Amino acid sequence: MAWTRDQMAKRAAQELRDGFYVNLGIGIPTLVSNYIPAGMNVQLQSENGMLGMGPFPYEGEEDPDLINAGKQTITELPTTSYFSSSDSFAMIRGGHIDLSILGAMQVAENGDLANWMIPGKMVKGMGGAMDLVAGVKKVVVVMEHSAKAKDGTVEPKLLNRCKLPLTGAAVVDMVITDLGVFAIDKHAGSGMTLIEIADGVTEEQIRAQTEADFKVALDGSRKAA
Amino acid sequence: MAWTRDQMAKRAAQELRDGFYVNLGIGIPTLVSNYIPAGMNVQLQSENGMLGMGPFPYEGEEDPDLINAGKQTITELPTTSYFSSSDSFAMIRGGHIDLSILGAMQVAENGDLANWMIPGKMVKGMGGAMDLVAGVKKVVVVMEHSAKAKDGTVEPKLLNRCKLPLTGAAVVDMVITDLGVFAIDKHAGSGMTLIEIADGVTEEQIRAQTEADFKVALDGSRKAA
Amino acid sequence: MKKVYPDARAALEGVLKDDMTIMAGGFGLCGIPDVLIEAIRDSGVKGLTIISNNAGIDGAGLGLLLETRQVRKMISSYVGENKLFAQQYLAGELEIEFNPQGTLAERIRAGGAGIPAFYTKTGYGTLIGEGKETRQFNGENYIMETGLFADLSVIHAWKGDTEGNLVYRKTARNFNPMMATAAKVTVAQVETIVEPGTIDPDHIITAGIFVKRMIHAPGAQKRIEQRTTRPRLAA
Amino acid sequence: MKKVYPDARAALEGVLKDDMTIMAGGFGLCGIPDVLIEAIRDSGVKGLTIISNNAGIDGAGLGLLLETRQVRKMISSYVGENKLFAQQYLAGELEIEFNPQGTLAERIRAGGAGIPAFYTKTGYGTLIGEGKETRQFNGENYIMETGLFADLSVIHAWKGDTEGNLVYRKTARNFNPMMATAAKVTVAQVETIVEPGTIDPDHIITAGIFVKRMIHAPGAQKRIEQRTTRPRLAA
Repeated sequence: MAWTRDQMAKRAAQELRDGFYVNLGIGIPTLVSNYIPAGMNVQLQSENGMLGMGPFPYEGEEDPDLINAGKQTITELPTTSYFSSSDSFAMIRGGHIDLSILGAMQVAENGDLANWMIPGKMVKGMGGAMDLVAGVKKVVVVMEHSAKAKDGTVEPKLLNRCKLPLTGAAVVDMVITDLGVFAIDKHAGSGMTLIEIADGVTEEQIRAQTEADFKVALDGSRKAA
Repeated sequence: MAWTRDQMAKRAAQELRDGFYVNLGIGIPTLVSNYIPAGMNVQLQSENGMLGMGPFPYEGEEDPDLINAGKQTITELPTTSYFSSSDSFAMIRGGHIDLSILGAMQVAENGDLANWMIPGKMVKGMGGAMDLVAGVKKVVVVMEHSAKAKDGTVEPKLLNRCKLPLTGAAVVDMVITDLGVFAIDKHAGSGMTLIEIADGVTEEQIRAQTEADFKVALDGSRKAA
Repeated sequence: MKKVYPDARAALEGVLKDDMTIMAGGFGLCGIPDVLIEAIRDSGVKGLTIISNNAGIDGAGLGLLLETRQVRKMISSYVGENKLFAQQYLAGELEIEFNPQGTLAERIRAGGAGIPAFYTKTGYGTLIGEGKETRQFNGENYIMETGLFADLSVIHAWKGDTEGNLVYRKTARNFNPMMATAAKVTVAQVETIVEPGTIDPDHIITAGIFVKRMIHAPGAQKRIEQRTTRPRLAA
Repeated sequence: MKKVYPDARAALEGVLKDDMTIMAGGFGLCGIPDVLIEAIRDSGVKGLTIISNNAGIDGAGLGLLLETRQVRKMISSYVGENKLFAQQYLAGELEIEFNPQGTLAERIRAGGAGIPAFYTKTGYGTLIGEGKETRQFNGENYIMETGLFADLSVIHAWKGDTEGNLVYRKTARNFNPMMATAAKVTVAQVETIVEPGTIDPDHIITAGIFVKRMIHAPGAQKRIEQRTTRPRLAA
């Protein structure tokens, strides 16, 4: 059985470490905050100028001056600090954020990432995504393993090379899909390795939905990063 | 009669305008703050991270956390703000300070300034001087017109070209000495013009102590800048 | 030197002209200088290049200047929330230059700090890097980005004194402090104006030197773009 | 993640090694991490490259590390107040790299912000520009300067919470905030340590993310370099 969105988020949460400063993208990555282990100190950064992001406010307590990068109302915590956008991205660009978890449209076996534009469609802009993938120490992508085209055929999202314009070149360290987990050695350029398979899913099923070449190492030797 | 140090400072104060943000160097320039016209709002910047510098404290009220760029104890004003050294020099480098008044060892007719090192002598460092002359909108030098060598001969300080290593190339707009005032068109490179002479001093006396070539325009047409 | 003006129209008088470049603070609708934007709309000034992280939404923020077709070009990182924007862009009436958000923030900071250009990894190997100089430092690839400086910045602050010293509130700070430093004239709308000496000088984010004009704008019309809440636990 | 250490020796354990690069905050003797500097002296670590605006004075601040000849090189803007410095320099025992103060501040900020190089007018046409790349932007001349990043930064703050969020007092802020961002490990000595939530998050200057370790240092030994006063007017 493929993983649910929550199971994918839970798996992504295994990449958290005590004391980490983390930036979470919109969508499944946001769910990761529900799976921070009890007793583990993880501070969430919001690139619009906040460290120590709290949960959504109770109804009636929304503050127009307090939003996250998705423009949603949020709350502050005792650990919170605020800063300007230039200070926020100095923090990101300078490599001070330990982990970024974000969604993607396509990932290539060398770690290239595409998640900001589809040629021919209206382009909304990359926001902070290019800065995050270029600056954060470890980049984890969480996404559906493949897309379904209108005619019902499977369109792989893990590719030899991205077909869409890149958000970043050789920036992804790990991809968590509904079918399994892949590690990417973006620095050495030695490609992608399947390191975990969702319960009930077979390697063959994964290969059928994957264009990217990948090695397999399910013994856990590649698990920690 | 040549101007005294206080008369030189008073003349320099004529370059102040209402609403100006000003950085004053050590020595005679510091005296300029005594001649800010009543009712004129001038804020003094101290490059170690303060805008709105107040006078020295009363004895017993010195605060080790409150010093100026000369490391002297000072006080704050109602208008005061504090900031980091990078923010302070962003302010300076970005051209936000209206006027810098500082001392010099040599000034050349093209606006070159030397005031930070004498080869062969122990070098203390340039501090913020290079940043100030490169960044501030208008740079006024206040100095003795010439130096006396040990053998009693007069050594001009207004030169064709500076002999000492430069603090900045083509940076000085005006030089106020004990003998008179010179305007320098540093942008057009059209050289130095004597625009005022101290009472009782003659143009000939000035020429005798000046190596730099200069035009003369005492009609006030070059006075305002 | 009187920095406080009676209203937005007065504070913008003499600084608006067609085809000028204006920076506008805010992230989404948070911390935007809405009162000043309205006054820019009412002035009728045209052909504007606007530097702002977003383009407002339909009927609010910079969306107002799109309705009246006063904008020729946007320099932004994300314009997703604005249908009018999409229409005008697809009709070729509006130009857009996308900048990565952090690159945009740093370009503005550089413009205000007298730094004409700097290098960043952001965007290397992407469309954003095309046509830009690339360079290696310590074996890593970077692209060169240039500083931005505008004719006018309009910003929003929470509290300010009459000297122009400003503080911001929570995430309404965002692009406002850098923009304050990166224009020939900066006009601030401030929710509460106080006498100098009222704000602790250690807390001031924008020093008065950067603020040429200011108006009092109580902030009663602040809007929320995405109202998200959590349920209260039953007692 | 416990950031608060019992004393300076404990806070520096495991991060000191010979020939490392250390940034030290402060301007003159104002806002210097004096307790941490003493602990560096006591550790006996040698061959240090120190990045600091000044070199302390004889017997105080970084002067302590000169006495014990632990410093191989200083990167500073002004070292005027230190006789020992002059002696060791003239004897060829100490290397000095002078940086204009604003260039030094910006190089540190760049190092912390992931910017490997930037352009500045400061120093163009002087000895400081020699051997550096020059370049014109809009007809003006600039030189390229590079970012600085250290193995360790030692800084001084006025108040901090146990999360590492810091605030500074008056001109004791100076180089401390940038240095906090520009080293593999930043250790802060803090005059008052409080619980998270005590400091208004709008007032925090250094976010906790930058501070790996901190100690309580009450600041009783703060020194004044130039005691200047004015007379009280007779009543």
